[in-house]
Amino acid sequence: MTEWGLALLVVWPLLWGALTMVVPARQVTVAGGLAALVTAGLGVWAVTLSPQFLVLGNWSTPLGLGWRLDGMAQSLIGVTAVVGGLVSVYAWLDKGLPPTFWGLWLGAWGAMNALFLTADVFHFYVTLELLSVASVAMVALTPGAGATRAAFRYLLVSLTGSMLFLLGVALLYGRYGVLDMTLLAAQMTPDWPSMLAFALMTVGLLAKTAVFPLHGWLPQAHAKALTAVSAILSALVIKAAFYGLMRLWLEVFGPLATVSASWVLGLLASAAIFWGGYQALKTARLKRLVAWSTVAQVGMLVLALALVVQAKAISSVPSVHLWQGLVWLIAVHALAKAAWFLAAGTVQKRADSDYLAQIGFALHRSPISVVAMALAVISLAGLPFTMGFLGKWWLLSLAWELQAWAWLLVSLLGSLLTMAYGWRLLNLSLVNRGLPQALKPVSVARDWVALCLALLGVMGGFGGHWFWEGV
Amino acid sequence: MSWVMVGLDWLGAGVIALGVGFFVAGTLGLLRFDQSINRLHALTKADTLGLGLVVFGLVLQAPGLAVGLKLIIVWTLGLVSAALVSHLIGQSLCSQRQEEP
Amino acid sequence: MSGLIYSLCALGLVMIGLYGLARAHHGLQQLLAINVMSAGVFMLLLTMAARHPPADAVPQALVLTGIVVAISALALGLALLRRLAAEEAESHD
Amino acid sequence: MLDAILTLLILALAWHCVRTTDLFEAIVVFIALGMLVALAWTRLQAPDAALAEAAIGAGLAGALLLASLRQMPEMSATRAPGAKTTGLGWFWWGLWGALGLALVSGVAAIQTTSVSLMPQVQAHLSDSGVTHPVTAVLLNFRALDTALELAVLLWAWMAQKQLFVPGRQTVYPLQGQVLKTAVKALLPLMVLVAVYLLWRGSSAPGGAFQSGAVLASAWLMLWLAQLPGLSRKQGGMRLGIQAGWLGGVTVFLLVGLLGVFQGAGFMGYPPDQAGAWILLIESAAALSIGLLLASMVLVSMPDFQEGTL
Repeated sequence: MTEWGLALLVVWPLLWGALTMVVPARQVTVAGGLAALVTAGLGVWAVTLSPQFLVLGNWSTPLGLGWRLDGMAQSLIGVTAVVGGLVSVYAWLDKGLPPTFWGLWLGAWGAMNALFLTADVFHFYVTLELLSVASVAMVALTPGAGATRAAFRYLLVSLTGSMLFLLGVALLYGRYGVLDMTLLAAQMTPDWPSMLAFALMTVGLLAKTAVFPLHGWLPQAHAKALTAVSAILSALVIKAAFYGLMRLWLEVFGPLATVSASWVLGLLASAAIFWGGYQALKTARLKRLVAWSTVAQVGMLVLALALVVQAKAISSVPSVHLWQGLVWLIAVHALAKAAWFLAAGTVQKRADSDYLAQIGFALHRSPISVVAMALAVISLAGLPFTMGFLGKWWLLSLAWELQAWAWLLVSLLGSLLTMAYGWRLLNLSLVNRGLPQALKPVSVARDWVALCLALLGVMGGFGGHWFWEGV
Repeated sequence: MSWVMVGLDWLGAGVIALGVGFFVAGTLGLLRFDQSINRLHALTKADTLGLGLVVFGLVLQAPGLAVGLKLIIVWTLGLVSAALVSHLIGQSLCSQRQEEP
Repeated sequence: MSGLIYSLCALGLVMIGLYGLARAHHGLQQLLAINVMSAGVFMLLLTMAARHPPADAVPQALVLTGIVVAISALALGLALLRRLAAEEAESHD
Repeated sequence: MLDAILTLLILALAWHCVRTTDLFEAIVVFIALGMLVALAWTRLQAPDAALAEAAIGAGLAGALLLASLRQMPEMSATRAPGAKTTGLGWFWWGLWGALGLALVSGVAAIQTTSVSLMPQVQAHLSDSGVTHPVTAVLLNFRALDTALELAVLLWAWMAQKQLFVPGRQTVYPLQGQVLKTAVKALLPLMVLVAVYLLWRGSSAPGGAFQSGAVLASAWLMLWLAQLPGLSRKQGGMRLGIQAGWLGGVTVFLLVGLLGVFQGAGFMGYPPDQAGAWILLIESAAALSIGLLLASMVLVSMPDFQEGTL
């Protein structure tokens, strides 16, 4: 039963995604949408299973491909299911989406589920490539040369990252003769080839996660994409690469991830937080602002990873809730960013403009979306009674325990920056209403989807007790 | 190994060397000529002969009939594809020429 | 000994690819550079396979997979470039 | 000696390929590079990879690149004269050199390490349904790798269909019967070779990839000679082509699910049926790979119109 479910988690979206190529264009939305909802259901179901390890085809691990359903993988599958399901609803309501979207999105979803499950470094590369191909194609769904250029740049960065990752895989295979993550972790010794592989694979994934200074492709690609696509890319696809970083730093290369190595991550993260925040404060366009915010928030995730690595390396610190905290932050960002992008896209559609100077009136007329954006911002900034607050609290207390004052300061400043650029947007809706203008008709249901995501991001805070105490 | 075999081996080696010489000449032509038509000429003539000689030399050294026959099939296919490709290139050159003046 | 030569060759291809990627000015050059790099990475995997006879089948299978992935990505990149060229031609008209 | 010459040639060609500012020249050099790399791989006892690289990495990639080049604007590949140099040149060169040195020392350190999965592969080869180890790894031990890689190919094609812009250029039609006659004569032979490669894959170098590449070139020749082979105007042909695109992934994944049903695990086969299932999957995969690769090259042709596929 379990094996059926896990297999379907990957096979179902891929098969339906492939079939959308032959389904007549009028029925693609129905077929794709239903398939997406079933995938979401499967993902939520996977969270309830007990953790397990299974090897495909009944082989044993060094030879066969291992699938591992542990807490980390389950959480990511669950987050993807919830956010992906709601974004699919939004996409269903969006009549302007080209039918190809559904095939590409289902393919990306299947690839992500396989990526979260796999315990094999080469298979991770294959799933990452499938995900990149589908994501790049989704960016290119937007008509116009700008989006095509952004998609091409995304492809180049993505391919280079994959090649560096694969180079690391080759070194690992040459050194240890296995590709399974758990076996690699068991044998890992801090020698030169391993360190080199560690560095190469990290850089490859940093580029795909868009961590400063390898973030240049993200604002273009995420801002130019269609709204549902922006939400998928920012909320989920980035997290898949970050999940790879987590696996590498916390598991595969455990003995190599020292305190000094974590400093490198911390510095990059700080630069990302400030640079992303600064650009979000400066930009004149709506979706660009949200996209730059992703750069900053990815910085926050990497900072958290750096702290966790430190905590693991210094064994004297009581290291409870380490990966749980990271997963919690991922969930916070996925929910809030999807809500923010969907709400922003709805407003942009109503105003028929992406410039902040021209959307005041549309914001005024979209109260639900404004509430969604406001909730997303306060959750991202970590204000009390939200899911983000618990995440921020965990992060700050971890930094406090480690006496990492610099990182503590950076994460506090990051929250301030988040509120500052969030305020830019909310201020527009409260004060500067702009002149009345003709608005495009957009279904209110789309505002509600964004609000649902944002509310989940806030209400998740009340589930905190169960999460933090239960695991 | 009988002296016939040794003789055939040496003969084969000589023929292969001759074939390689033709290949070198053809390549030189490819590099030195300036017009596509001329280059094509050098390639098709010299390389076809070169390939034939190399294959012939290998057939002389072949350990059995099956290998020899396979080599001859390779040569035939090589001939056909070379003729076809050079014909196509020639045609496209011709149509370019008609276009230009 | 020959193994070492080919490892060096593989690394050389990777480095040349990286260099080409950095100095390329045209999308096509960038794609070519990435493909040179990927040929190097694949060759490295194959040298790892050929260290001891019989040649290890696992890296060889990985390379076959990698080749198909690489051509898919190349084809996608070229399609994007063609689309870009058409869109730019349209906006100039 | 031969290895050293080959290595130097490969590196020189690669260098020229990324250095030259003439895009056409770069592509031609890239194709030659692919051929030499394939040669080097046969020296590394990897005939499967070498075959695939020669057919796909050099042949079909070359066709794609050359066909696409004709639709690019005449953009200069050189640095614009006014472009400023950042002054960080030495920094990047230093970084590049350091990375190169690091890689060389890292690889030299594991040059003689004797770790390998080959003993494992050989121990389980008899249960895999085939006798060629590479095919056993691809289609049995690491089957999901291969299935997802077919998915990458399919999704890349999905994207290209979406991105398709009809060709604007007219290309002079080929005159005369030479091509048609030759294609008619060669086609059965190519199909035979494809089938042979597929069949051979279970016991010797060969298999779905190489077979698919041959099929792709057969389809392309059909199209070039304007023989009725890929025309979508007939309904049956259209369905067949669509089924061919999807066939590789769907058959593979469905057989994988069947494995759960039979108790052999997801993406597994009962040992006594493995050979038959693998042959089925490989046939579907070869058709899929052939059709997808051929379609990718076709849409990149400068005179390609949507209706003709």
